[in-house]
Amino acid sequence: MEHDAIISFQNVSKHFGKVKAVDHASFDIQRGEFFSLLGPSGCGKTTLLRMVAGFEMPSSGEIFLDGQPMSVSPPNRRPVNMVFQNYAIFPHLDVRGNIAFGMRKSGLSKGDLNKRIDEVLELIKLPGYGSRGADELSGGQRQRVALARALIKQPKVLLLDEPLGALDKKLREQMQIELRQLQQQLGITFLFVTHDQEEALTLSDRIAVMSEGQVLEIAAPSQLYESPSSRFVADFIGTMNFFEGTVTAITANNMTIATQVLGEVRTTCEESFPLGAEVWVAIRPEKFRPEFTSPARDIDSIEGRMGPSAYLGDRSHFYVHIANRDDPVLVALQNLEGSVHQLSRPDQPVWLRWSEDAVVVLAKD
Amino acid sequence: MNKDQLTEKLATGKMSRRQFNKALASLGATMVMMPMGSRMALGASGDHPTVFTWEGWEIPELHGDYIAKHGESPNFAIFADEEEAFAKMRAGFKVDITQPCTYKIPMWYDAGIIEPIDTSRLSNWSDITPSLKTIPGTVYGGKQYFIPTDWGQTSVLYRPDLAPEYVDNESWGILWDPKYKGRLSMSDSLVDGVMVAAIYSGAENPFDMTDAEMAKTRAALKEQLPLIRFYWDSPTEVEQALASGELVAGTTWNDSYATMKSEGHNVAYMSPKEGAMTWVCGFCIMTDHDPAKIDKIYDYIDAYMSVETGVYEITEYGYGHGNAKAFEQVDPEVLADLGFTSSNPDDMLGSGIFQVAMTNEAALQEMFDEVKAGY
Amino acid sequence: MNTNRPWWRPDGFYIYAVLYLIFIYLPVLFLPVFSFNNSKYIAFPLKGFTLKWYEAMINNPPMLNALMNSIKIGLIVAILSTIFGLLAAKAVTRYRMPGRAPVVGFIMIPLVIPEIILGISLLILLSLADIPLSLLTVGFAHLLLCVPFSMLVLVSRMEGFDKSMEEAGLDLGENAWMTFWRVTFPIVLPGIIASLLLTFTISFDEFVLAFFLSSIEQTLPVYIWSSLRFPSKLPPTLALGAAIFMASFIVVTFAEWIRRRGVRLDSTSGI
Amino acid sequence: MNNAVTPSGIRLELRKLFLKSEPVRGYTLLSPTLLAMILGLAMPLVVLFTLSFWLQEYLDFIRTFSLANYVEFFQKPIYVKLLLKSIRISGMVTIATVLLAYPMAYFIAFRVKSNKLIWLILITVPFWTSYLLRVFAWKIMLGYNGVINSGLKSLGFLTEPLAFLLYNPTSVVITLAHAWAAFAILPIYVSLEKIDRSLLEAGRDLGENAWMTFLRVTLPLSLPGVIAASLLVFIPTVGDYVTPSLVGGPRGIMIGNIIQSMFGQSQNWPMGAAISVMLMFTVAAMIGLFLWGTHSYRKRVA
Repeated sequence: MEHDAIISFQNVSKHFGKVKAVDHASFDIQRGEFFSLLGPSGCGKTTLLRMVAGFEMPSSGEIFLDGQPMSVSPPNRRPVNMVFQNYAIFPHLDVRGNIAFGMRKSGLSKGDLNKRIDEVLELIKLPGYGSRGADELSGGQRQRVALARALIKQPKVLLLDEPLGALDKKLREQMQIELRQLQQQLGITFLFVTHDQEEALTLSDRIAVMSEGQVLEIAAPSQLYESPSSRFVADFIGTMNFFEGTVTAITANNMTIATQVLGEVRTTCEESFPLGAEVWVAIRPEKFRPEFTSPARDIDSIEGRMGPSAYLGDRSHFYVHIANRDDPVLVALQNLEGSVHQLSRPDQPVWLRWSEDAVVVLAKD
Repeated sequence: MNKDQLTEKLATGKMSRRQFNKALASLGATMVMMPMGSRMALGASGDHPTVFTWEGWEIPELHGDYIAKHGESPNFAIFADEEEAFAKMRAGFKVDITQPCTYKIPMWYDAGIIEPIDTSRLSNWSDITPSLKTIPGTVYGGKQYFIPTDWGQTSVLYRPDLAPEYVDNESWGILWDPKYKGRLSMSDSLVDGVMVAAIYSGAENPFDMTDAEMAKTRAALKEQLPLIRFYWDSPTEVEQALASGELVAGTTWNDSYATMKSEGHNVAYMSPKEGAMTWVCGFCIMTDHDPAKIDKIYDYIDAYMSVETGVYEITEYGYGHGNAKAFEQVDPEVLADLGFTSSNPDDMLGSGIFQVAMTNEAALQEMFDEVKAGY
Repeated sequence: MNTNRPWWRPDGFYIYAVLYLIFIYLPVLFLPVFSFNNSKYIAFPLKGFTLKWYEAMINNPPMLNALMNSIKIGLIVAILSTIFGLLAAKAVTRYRMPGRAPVVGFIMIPLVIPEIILGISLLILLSLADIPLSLLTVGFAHLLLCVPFSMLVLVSRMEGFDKSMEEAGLDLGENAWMTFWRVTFPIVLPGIIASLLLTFTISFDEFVLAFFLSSIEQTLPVYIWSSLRFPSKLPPTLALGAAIFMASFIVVTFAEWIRRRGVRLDSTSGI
Repeated sequence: MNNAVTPSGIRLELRKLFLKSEPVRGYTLLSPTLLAMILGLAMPLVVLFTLSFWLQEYLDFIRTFSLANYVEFFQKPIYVKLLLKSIRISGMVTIATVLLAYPMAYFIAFRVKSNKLIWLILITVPFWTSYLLRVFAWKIMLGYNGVINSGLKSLGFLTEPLAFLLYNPTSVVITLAHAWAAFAILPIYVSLEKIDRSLLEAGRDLGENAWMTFLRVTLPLSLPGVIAASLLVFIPTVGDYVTPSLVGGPRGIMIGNIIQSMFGQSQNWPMGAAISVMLMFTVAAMIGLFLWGTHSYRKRVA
């Protein structure tokens, strides 16, 4: 256990009958972190969160919260609070009643409590909404009330279970910013569950990617994106073009991989692969630079033909057909100068170039 | 906190949970205590015997001597009919005294739930009408198992205005008269219902029928079924329907006649040419009575046998009483109004068909149920 | 939905509701009518006004005693069976439990078992255990009968009421009991009230079990059933029924009056 | 090091177990109910089943295993016929009661705004008068010189009272549908009440008319209540014997009357028990079928 870990999972597993919802999870979350659990639905991220909250108990292993083992603590005795996916606003109480719910034993006088509630209402930008009933609130407002209700308890960790899932895109983006600001302002550890990789990248200090009950990788967003450690992670975070290859040469700083599609690919070598290892060569769509004239050197580039394209506003996606490969390669380009039309002529020959450090090499298993 | 405050606080929502819990707890405590409180208020204490009887036969006027001697009434448990009472006792309900009718005594004797009664301990025994003391099935090995105290008749109560042709031709047959289809009723029981059909169909001894007589009775019941408006469970039903004109005729006990007459309804009570039925009810002492209460048990039965009780029962309920002297105390005119044709109970008793135990009640009931189900 | 429709232009539902009320009230309203009728027999034409049945009712301690017994048993049974039903409903709707279906089926058995058998077998059981019959034994039998009713009503309420509400209560620092009291209870309150009303009604009107399991203390249905033997006892009983009816009506009206004077008590709780 | 054997250690372990295991928590909650039920029900069930395999001879039981009662049940047409008749009548009662109750429950749930409790009590108050008195009240309504007949007569529609109003299966259905009204309204109301109003509005927003919203949103969501109501009405009425004997007329007997007479007049408890067992199984099977049917309906709609 690291010194400043607020939450420490130690060999935590959870079985529902024969299904392993969480399989031997061991990792720490640091104090003050915005930490996300990311994965497709059913990967065990919500179960992990609910175990922190105390709604589920680990089948084996132990969760430490601020150094204390949690296996004998019911949910109400844990210094954490949760924002539920559907907000779970109490229908029989108004906004003020909802926010005050957890403060029964706070020892605050009525006046002080009201002042606190007003402050929190201010914080979530709903001043004057105190006497609204639960059924008089919009989705975004409910979300804020759920947040306020948890935050007023000043938890050591705030748990958020896909809190933005039910909001429309615009509101979601706004709430993302607010959430991030709130977290920095209050300095509370946030443990955030989402299946939306973009959301996780935007918000988090660190992300744990989960699949089928296992934690695959824990890293900062940029590292996760730029140099994922497995094909699953690379595929799940953003989009990725994969090419099969074999390691043919290794020097101190460089590795050469022979691929059928891209030819010889050189890359800076971070991880060590043995000579002759079967690997995946992965390149992000935006790392390709399309050129319409044949480059001087044929290394780090490949010739193809323009396929269909998609205009996405800020950027465009192009599908480029390459010899020896059934699926087209995806190339993303910022629409900097509106030069899209020139590129999007079908069947036009195109050369895709990449730099050495854009290449990610992943083990093939 | 008094009640008004409670409501006020509840209504305005000003009551705290703690207060509410406290109020709830005290309410709960009060309610748990309430059954005990009311029992004490009733005054029935543990050293009195428990009498298992019909509703209406437990009133203080019917056991005045007991109250005079012991200051209060014994305990009463009430049944609506003897079958349910028997089932309840078979399942383990323990009482000291019961008040069944004669036709049940043999079965209860066979079941071993009643014990012989020492008549020498009953001061009023000598006043009991002699013919009631020897009803078949109530005496075993020379020992009295049954003290007869109440009797009456089962016959047809009818509306002479609606069925004038029966006024001088009183017969059970009115219950089979197709003219009155849908306006007739019979008791939903064996002894006051099926036995009527047995008498009507000419069974020699309705209470002990041969197979052929059973078949004839069944045929009579089937014939009657479409004519019947309903089989009654309580005299109230049949009297209501006779009063409203819904029924023209139905079997009843003689007290129904007295009640309806006194209410000014135009009804007549038959003395059918085939013979009316006479029922006799009275007391049994149960084998699992509390031995410590035996004196009071005899005191109670003796009190019920008294002349005073008899007069009250005759004049107020219109039933006969076992104590012959009681009849002497009642004005013959009053007796006539009540439907007693003679002031000598033996005269009336002699003219009727005594209800005694039916052989094979189970088969009779099965037959009755089948007829009602349409077979 | 059209909430602001004036009362003089009722819509279909309103008309239906009124007709339905007439359907359930009309027969019952004849009880008061005949309780003032000067005749032992309940039949038209009416014979004139009298209060003697009410007098007879008041001077009939066994009947009033039976009434009190029935009210007591009814209240206790309603509260207990609702508590039991609530616990059971929460257990079966909230927890993954092996053997859930057979357990629920078992609790529902009193609904299917004929009352006379339940009565007789319970009596056999009690006499084996040497427990004397009393109002308590009647209450116990009524409890058995009422719990399934209560549970059915409450399960249908608990199903679909979001489990995360209760989790939120726990999460915000309340223990299980306080969470129940502050979250579950207000949300299922309509179900609780329905259950209380139903179980009280069942117990108050139950005859067969009460007959077999009562001793010297009777409940009202047993009293009424056995007193049908005497037609003269029907009108006072009718007066009692009418009095109960009118008293409940007055209590309800009074309660509503109190409520209207008070502040909006529970505008959002659904009741 | 192993502190699991000390008292506090044991407490800790128990507590861990309690928190960890949902079955443990569930059964803890269930335990009071289950305990009462086992105390009060296990014995009756054992009695019932044992009795049904015995035979009666006058006042004694023949305590050897026998299937004779069950054979008799199927051999004599009366039992099966009455069972079917009881199911038919209480099926009609259930349908009538639930159909009549639904709009009323809907009205209280969605149209009544501020005094729902009053409405609920208003609906139960008539049923706090004794059942027997209500039956008499129906006799006043339907009887020979009853309200309907007198009314029609005084209006000149009739010269002779209508006799068919009372003492037949229809009057049994009417009386029972009245008697069990509250038992249908309350559960339906309860399940309608919990429906999120925004769902209904969502239905409307999607361009559905009121009727389609009802069929596709409200009805499926209130189905648990409808199911509860149907069971609450159907099950107790199948075995009822008081109402049929009071308003059903001479042919009004149902299976409950036979059971009753087996335990009373006929003094044949074993046969009564066997009939009861058959009744219980039939009802249980019908409930199973019903629940299965509604379950698949719910699945199809959901």
